[in-house]
Amino acid sequence: MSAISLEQIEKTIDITCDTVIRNEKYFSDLDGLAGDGDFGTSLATGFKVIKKDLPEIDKSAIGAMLLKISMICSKHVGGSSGPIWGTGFMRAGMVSKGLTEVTYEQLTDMLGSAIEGIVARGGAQRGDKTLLDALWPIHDKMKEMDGSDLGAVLAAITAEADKAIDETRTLVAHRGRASQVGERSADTPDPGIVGIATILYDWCKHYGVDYTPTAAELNR
Amino acid sequence: MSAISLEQIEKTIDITCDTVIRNEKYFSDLDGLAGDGDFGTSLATGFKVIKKDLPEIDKSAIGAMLLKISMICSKHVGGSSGPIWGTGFMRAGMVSKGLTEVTYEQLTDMLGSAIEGIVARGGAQRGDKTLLDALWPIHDKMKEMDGSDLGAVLAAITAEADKAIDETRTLVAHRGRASQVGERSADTPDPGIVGIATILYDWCKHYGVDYTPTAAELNR
Amino acid sequence: MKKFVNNPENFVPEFMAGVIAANPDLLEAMPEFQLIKRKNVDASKVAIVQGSGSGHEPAHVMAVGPGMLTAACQGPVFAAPPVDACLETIKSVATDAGVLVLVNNYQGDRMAWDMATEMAEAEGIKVVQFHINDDVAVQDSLYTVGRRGVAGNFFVMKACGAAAEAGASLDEVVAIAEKVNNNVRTMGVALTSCIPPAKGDPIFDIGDDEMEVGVGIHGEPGRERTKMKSAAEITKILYDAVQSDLPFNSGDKVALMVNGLGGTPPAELYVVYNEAAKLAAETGLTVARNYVGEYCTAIEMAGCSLTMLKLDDELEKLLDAPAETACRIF
Amino acid sequence: MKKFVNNPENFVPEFMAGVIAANPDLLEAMPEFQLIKRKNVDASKVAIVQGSGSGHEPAHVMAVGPGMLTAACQGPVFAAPPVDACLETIKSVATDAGVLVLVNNYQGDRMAWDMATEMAEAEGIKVVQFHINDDVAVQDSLYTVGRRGVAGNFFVMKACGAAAEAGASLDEVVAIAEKVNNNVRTMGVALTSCIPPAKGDPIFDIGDDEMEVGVGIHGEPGRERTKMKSAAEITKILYDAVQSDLPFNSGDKVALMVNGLGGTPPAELYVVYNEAAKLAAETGLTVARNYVGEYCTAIEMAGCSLTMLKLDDELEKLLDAPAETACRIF
Ligand SMILES: Nc1ncnc2c1ncn2[C@@H]1O[C@H](COP(=O)(O)OP(=O)(O)O)[C@@H](O)[C@H]1O
Ligand SMILES: Nc1ncnc2c1ncn2[C@@H]1O[C@H](COP(=O)(O)OP(=O)(O)O)[C@@H](O)[C@H]1O
Ligand SMILES: [Mg+2]
Ligand SMILES: [Mg+2]
Ligand SMILES: [Mg+2]
Ligand SMILES: [Mg+2]
Repeated sequence: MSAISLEQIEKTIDITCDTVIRNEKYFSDLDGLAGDGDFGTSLATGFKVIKKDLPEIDKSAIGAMLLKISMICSKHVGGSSGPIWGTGFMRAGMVSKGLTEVTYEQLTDMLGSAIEGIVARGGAQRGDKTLLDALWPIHDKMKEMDGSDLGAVLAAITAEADKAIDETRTLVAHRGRASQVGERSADTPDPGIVGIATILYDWCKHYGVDYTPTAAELNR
Repeated sequence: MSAISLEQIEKTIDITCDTVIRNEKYFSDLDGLAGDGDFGTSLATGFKVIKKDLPEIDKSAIGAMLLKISMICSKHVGGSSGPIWGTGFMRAGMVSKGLTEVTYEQLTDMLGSAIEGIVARGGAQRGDKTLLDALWPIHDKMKEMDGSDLGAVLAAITAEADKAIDETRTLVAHRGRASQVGERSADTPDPGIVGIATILYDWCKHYGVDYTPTAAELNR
Repeated sequence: MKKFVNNPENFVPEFMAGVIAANPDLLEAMPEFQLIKRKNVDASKVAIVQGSGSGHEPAHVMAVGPGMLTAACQGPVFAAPPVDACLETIKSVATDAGVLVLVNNYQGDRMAWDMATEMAEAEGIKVVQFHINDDVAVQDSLYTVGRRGVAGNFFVMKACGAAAEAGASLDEVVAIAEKVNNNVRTMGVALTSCIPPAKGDPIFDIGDDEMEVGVGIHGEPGRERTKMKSAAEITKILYDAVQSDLPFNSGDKVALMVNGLGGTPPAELYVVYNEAAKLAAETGLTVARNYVGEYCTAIEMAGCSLTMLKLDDELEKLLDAPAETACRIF
Repeated sequence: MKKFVNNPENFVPEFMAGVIAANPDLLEAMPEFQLIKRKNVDASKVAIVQGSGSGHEPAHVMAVGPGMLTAACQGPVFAAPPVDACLETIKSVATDAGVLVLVNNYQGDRMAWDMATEMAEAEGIKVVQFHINDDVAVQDSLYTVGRRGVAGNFFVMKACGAAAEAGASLDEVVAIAEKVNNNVRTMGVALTSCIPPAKGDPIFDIGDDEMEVGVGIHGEPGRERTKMKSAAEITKILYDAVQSDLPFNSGDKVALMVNGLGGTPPAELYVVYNEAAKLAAETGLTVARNYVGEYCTAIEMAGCSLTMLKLDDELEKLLDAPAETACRIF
């Protein structure tokens, strides 16, 4: 089982930037169904800066790079997404402080720590219909697997995010702006979960991992 | 040729009240086409009070009665109609001061004086598309006739008012609120002229004078 | 029609009752004449009155108070008040120093105030009528009653109110009114129509991508109906019309007002102000005082007007003087 | 979408530039953080800051000035500002006496200010965060972040601003915030939706004869969607919800506010005030201070909210104190 290098992570972040930027309007439209329609714009604003700055920023270590990305989120991302994604990157960066490559276990811990940070920041619980409802099962699945086949891991966690879209669709949102529309948020997908799933599905495509999505939001 | 008594004038004013009150909405709708839609309401507000007060008010002379009616207009009629109708009744009242009956010539002078007052008050000229464009030809017609047959006079002046509706229809209003819409007032009838014509046509009906109107506004 | 209204017939008396309820120490009412006046009128000072159709709030009754109007009456929405209301307004505050009647230039208002002024004079009251006509949208013409009075009215009321409060004579206050009116110009634009409560539907139709440039405060059309444009372009149209009319020239000191017509929120008015301030700077004007908010509305019409007043030291001082009305923030 | 807007992306920076252009002596900007602060901050006094989504003008940057906020930052329309903007807002006015952060209770705002507050503390700044949650529309629940902060925010800012100006300590100012927040209640109603400039179409659909009772200032639904009612009936719904919640009882002295949500004109707000004042009298309340106008809007939404604050002598004096902000009449 090979380590994951800073370059791989950088490349994957760069792909993520493209995904977020390309889906700006779609993500905002999704947020408009029950939230306030700013999710796509908020996130894209930040990832445009990340995309632009990525070649230049401190890459002495994975942690340094992720902390810098966290700071970009703090500076450029409004709405709930700023603190959530900023906290996530910060916590992942703290786990990978000083490292230029990480093991699969460390990668899993980075996600675990990001999740912990987001929970501490926003107080979301299971079923509150937030992106954590995708991240939790992803983390569980990563812990379950041994990481010997990263492609298999990617396919498996993409499937978890994909499932989360439909499993939370009928729930009422309890966090963020969408929580303020009460029942109206039922029967709309959570844009944060769709965002995570879309990013992972794009990773699959990029890395040549076969995956056939089930949720309508990934089959467009 | 018989004189016209205070009672006849009182009765005719009472009929006029009914006409104005019944047409409140219609007159306002007409005013809404190019003006501000208040003509019917403004006038009806005043004539409701006139109708109510008429049995009680000072009827020592025609002039006294008309001055009282003028005062009701001043108190209860807003918009341009307050000053216009108030001035008209006041000037007619001044000509008939102290009289309990008037000759046809005096009646004609009462209208002439009312017209003069309205012109002095509002500065309207021929073709400005105001109710004066009905009152002027009515006054001319009254001077032309000798008044021996009041029914014939009524039919003749109703015809003048009727004609005035169509003759001014395509003009652009130059007075009152309708003047502020410029070209938009062309191709709408002037509500003041329609008001005068409607009142006279109702007099015809009430006094059994045969008259077949031509303007669409009288044929509803 | 979606409005906070009970019986539309009572809309005007009810909002006036609200103004009185909110200002019991400052104002009193004579409801039978739809009239609001200052408490404790000082007989030694010139009284300033106004009255016109409703729907332009804060004009007119919400502008009554120390340093502004002494009294005002309201007609029905968009219709001049009855003559008696005008007369009573003059009489209710007639002072030894005299009464100045400020009339926005509309036919109905002029006729009502002409009659009221004549009657008041007949009763021995010293009274002068003055016509405000700051709207540049429609050029004056032989056939109309002339330019309309719109948001520039605020500056006339404010300057005259301050002068009267300072003890100026009737002639002096009239001279101030003349000076302000000669130096103030306004043009407005509407994005939507408004709905007079008694009418229940819009005054005019306007497309989803259209605006009415030069609109009047009763929805009267102005210069042209055009396609919707950007804030910068719209502001330039208003600014150029206003600036070129007086004209306002490089080196002039001005007061600059962006007035909301009722349905446009504060942020948009500041977007327009931002553009207007840039244009004023380009012309070389010095904006010594500015005003952004609702001063003369057309019920809930979305839109705004831009007003400029050329200032000299006297006017600047008068605008600077304190005043107190129903419109306040704190 | 018919609005005074250039590029929707620049809507917020442009209206803020307008606020600065209109208040060059009072305010200064740090545009890179969408931040406006008072000039000449007094280091010996507690600084009070706020920052939230745009679209609620005059909240927040238009409430900066002596006696109110010391600084404020704006997020995009209806979205919390980025964490850095919040942090910079604290840092830009951090005084020896400390900084009070007033946060309207929304998840996004809370998270951003939590992070900013932690970072500021890490830099050695004395800072306290306080949550305003006056909206009675949606009952508190285990599953939400709690009641929303709406127009009651004005009273917290005003009272805290006056206390800070008078030299109160951070603890004392926080105590004032608590007292106001504990005694203030609000409920709103929307007649129409609003259109965020970047979105370009309405936030929600609402029928021509419907209203949303208990609406939030971002168009969030509240208690129920009902048929349109008369001004008296609507006011009673708002009043009863507010009055019964605290509750406000006979003999209480209150401040009463009718706040326009952006698209409702002044006259209608006074019609509502008139009804509210009658209801307050029926309950036996004494309205010691009143407020009618726009204090916390939802862009150009037609609608209003009713706020009541129970007063004691201390609060009444603080509300009475002078203040100066971008929002003014004269
Ligand atoms: N407290 C929270 N914890 C975790 N994720 C959250 C929380 N609140 C919202 N989210 C996620 O953020 C997304 C919305 O982001 P965004 O639109 O930027 O924020 P806002 O809800 O403030 O408008 C939601 O779809 C949800 O997945
Ligand atoms: N200056 C004037 N002289 C004579 N009649 C006029 C004048 N101005 C308006 N009118 C008449 O009054 C009618 C409108 O009355 P009304 O609606 O009460 O006034 P306003 O135009 O002020 O709304 C017009 O149809 C016209 O016939
Ligand atoms: Mg959102
Ligand atoms: Mg009319
Ligand atoms: Mg009228
Ligand atoms: Mg948001």
